[in-house]
Amino acid sequence: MIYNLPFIAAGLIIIIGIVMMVTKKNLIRIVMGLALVEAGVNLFLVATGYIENGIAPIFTNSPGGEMVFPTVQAMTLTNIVIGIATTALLLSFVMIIYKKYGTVDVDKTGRLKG
Amino acid sequence: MKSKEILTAIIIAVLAASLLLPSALMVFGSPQNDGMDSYMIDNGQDIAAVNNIVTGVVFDFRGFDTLGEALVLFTAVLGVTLMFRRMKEDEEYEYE
Amino acid sequence: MITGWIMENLPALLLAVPMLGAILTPLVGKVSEKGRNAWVLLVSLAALCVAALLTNEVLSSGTVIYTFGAGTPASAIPADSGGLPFRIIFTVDAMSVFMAISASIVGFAVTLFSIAGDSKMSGKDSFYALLLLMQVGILGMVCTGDMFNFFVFLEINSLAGAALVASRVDKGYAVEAGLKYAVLSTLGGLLVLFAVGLFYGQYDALNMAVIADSMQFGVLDKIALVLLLVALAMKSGAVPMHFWTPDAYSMAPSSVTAFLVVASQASLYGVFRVVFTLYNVTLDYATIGWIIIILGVLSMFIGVTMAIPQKDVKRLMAYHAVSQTGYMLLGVGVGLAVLGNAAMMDAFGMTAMEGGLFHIINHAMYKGLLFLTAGAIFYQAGTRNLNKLGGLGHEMKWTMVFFIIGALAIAGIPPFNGFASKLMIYESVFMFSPILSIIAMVVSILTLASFVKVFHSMFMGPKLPEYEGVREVPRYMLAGMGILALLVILFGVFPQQVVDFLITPAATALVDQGSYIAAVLGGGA
Amino acid sequence: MAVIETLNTGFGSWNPLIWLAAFIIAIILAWFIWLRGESDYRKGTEQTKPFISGNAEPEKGEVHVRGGNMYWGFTNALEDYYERLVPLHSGILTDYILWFLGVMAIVMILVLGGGLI
Repeated sequence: MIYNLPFIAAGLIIIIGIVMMVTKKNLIRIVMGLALVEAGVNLFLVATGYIENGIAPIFTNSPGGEMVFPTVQAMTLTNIVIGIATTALLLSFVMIIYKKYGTVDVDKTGRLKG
Repeated sequence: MKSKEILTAIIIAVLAASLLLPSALMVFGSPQNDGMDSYMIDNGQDIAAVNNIVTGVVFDFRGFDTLGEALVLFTAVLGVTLMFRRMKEDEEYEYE
Repeated sequence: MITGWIMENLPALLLAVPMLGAILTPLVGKVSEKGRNAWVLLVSLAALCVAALLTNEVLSSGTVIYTFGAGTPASAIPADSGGLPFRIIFTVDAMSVFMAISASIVGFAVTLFSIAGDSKMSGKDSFYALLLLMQVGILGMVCTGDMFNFFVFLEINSLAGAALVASRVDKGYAVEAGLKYAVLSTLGGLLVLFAVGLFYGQYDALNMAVIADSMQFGVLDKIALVLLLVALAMKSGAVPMHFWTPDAYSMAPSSVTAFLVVASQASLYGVFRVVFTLYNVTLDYATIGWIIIILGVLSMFIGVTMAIPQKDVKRLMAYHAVSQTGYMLLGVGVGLAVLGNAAMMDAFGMTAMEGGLFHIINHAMYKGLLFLTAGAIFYQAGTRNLNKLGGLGHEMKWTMVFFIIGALAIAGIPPFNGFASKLMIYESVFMFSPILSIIAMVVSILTLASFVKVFHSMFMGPKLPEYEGVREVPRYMLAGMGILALLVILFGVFPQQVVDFLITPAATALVDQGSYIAAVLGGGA
Repeated sequence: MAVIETLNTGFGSWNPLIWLAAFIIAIILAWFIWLRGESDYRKGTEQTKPFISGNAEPEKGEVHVRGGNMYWGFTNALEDYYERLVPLHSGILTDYILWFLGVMAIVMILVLGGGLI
């Protein structure tokens, strides 16, 4: 039906995120790339537990039939919160860097070297 | 800088291939079932007393992960407050 | 009764103590500053006690299993699980307690040092809470037997670490270092999670023992192996992925840097755990072993040569930390490369692994000590620049003695602990490949050379007028350094006892995949 | 006694206590020699001033050999090596990410291609 499309989409989102992280010059975009990688990993996790024509694993008013796997959904929920926390901390770092250095260009913020 | 771009492209290509390889090898819609998840679905109502199995997994079976998740959130909050604190006069070190 | 309860719940207490301590620290800090210092000290001492009890328990009566949320925590497969461990299980074996005890000792010494050493800093409530959270992350990583749980603690570890690195803003430099650390370790963590997803998709399991039991080493497992191996090796600071290490180590407060060494070693533990427990002989051990050896040799050599021209003392020590990580990778890599060959394993493989593991705890002690002395110098002199420092030995005699102990230990001079583990690595690696052993010795000599430079430019020379007011550091800082210095000497004078008591069980636990699986799943695996 | 403290490396052994004893004896010897030194040495007099053939003593800061001056010869001899190595530590986050991903790509090729070779 939709043969393996979610896996391909997850892989593509991760790759887009990685490309963004290594080609963009703006620190905020790098953090956004990281958020994209995270979204891709989340999609991959959820997709591993799907059963064809499955229903959500909720018994209340359940129409009956096979249920999709609950563990990966729980893991994804956990990872979403972790991702939000990480992104918030990273963006606050970028804000301080902008305040102190006056730039968010990745080439100009590399002052620790050698 | 030309060679660096080519190198970047090669790295991205290899990684893309290896991250897309699972999509060719795994079958979407019929996951491997060694009993863990079906057991949770079958017995989750008895063990954890929930109708929503995902809730049962998040707060009971894998509740310790949820505690860890709350700690990550706590860590990030502490980190952000540490970043935006009011600093003392001569606290910062002039790095050279 | 209470002792029985404590003994039963040791693995949970190991995490619960610093966790609760971290959550209450900002509250206690609101009441009084002195009270908060005492509280943090108390919590980290309690964590050390729990770790010691757990070490004793595991080494005397075998692997401890702790299941969260089951009827009886000690049951490997809980009664309600239908024969499968679907709850989160802590599998604490000899290797785990080995890492946990070394992390707790360094954690206590660091806290003691930091009470006085970071007194000039603002925002210390959050600082101490983050320090304890980082300890939670490290201890969780080394004790857990669940892949996703490992990822969660990895994230706690790296986020707390990044926030602590950035904590002294230092006109933006520290924040830059923290950003680099956070971005790289988050990317690594996400790739680890992808690998966890691959395991789940194949085996419908998250428990390490279950995954290890059904490991096929197909293409997907190979991808997962590479993701885990490289991401965790990056977090442990192996060349050529070490670039964040000098930045983060040099810009963090010194007490944090000493603890970051342990955090990196927790990732190193992750590499070893994945390679030995999850895959063991199913993987192409010669290839992976050689990859780890090459990473180790590169780390040793590039780390030490980059250290020699540095002028910031903590940056120099950070490059040495990279270099010493190479020894651990080399020792364990040699052990891995001959894993399937029982004769070679008996001849030198086990000794190489024991040397590599012994080096982990030795490195945590002496490198922690060195970073703390650098912090003491920075506390008094106000600079870390070797071109500006000089003549401090006249006043800071104890700091100088501690520095000498640490420097001789890292250079592998007997009778300090660095020599014992390096000797084991040299001799066993020589049997495997003489050239690697010679490189390791050359690196050791270069290490000594660069520490002679540091010693001379910090402590020797005439009293300089700009450091007229420099005095010995406060007692708390000396006590923190003293604990580590004492351990450096003790481990150096009684190496065989330490090896017998801690290291050999750890190496055996690492290699013996079958007993790990049997401890969780029961019966013969 | 000797057996307990000896570290077995699998090929030989090493006894740290003998080393320690030698260490302590050396320190005692040094202390003994130090004790036999000049007895008319007085602190705070002109004896403690450095003697530079009657010339005025230079500033303290100029006498001290700074850290940056040490191993100049070493780094200069290995200039080619350092000229290649140091620029790699460029301080730019993007480069660091690329190194990480690059190593991952190489190891991926080695491990996945291992079956083909």
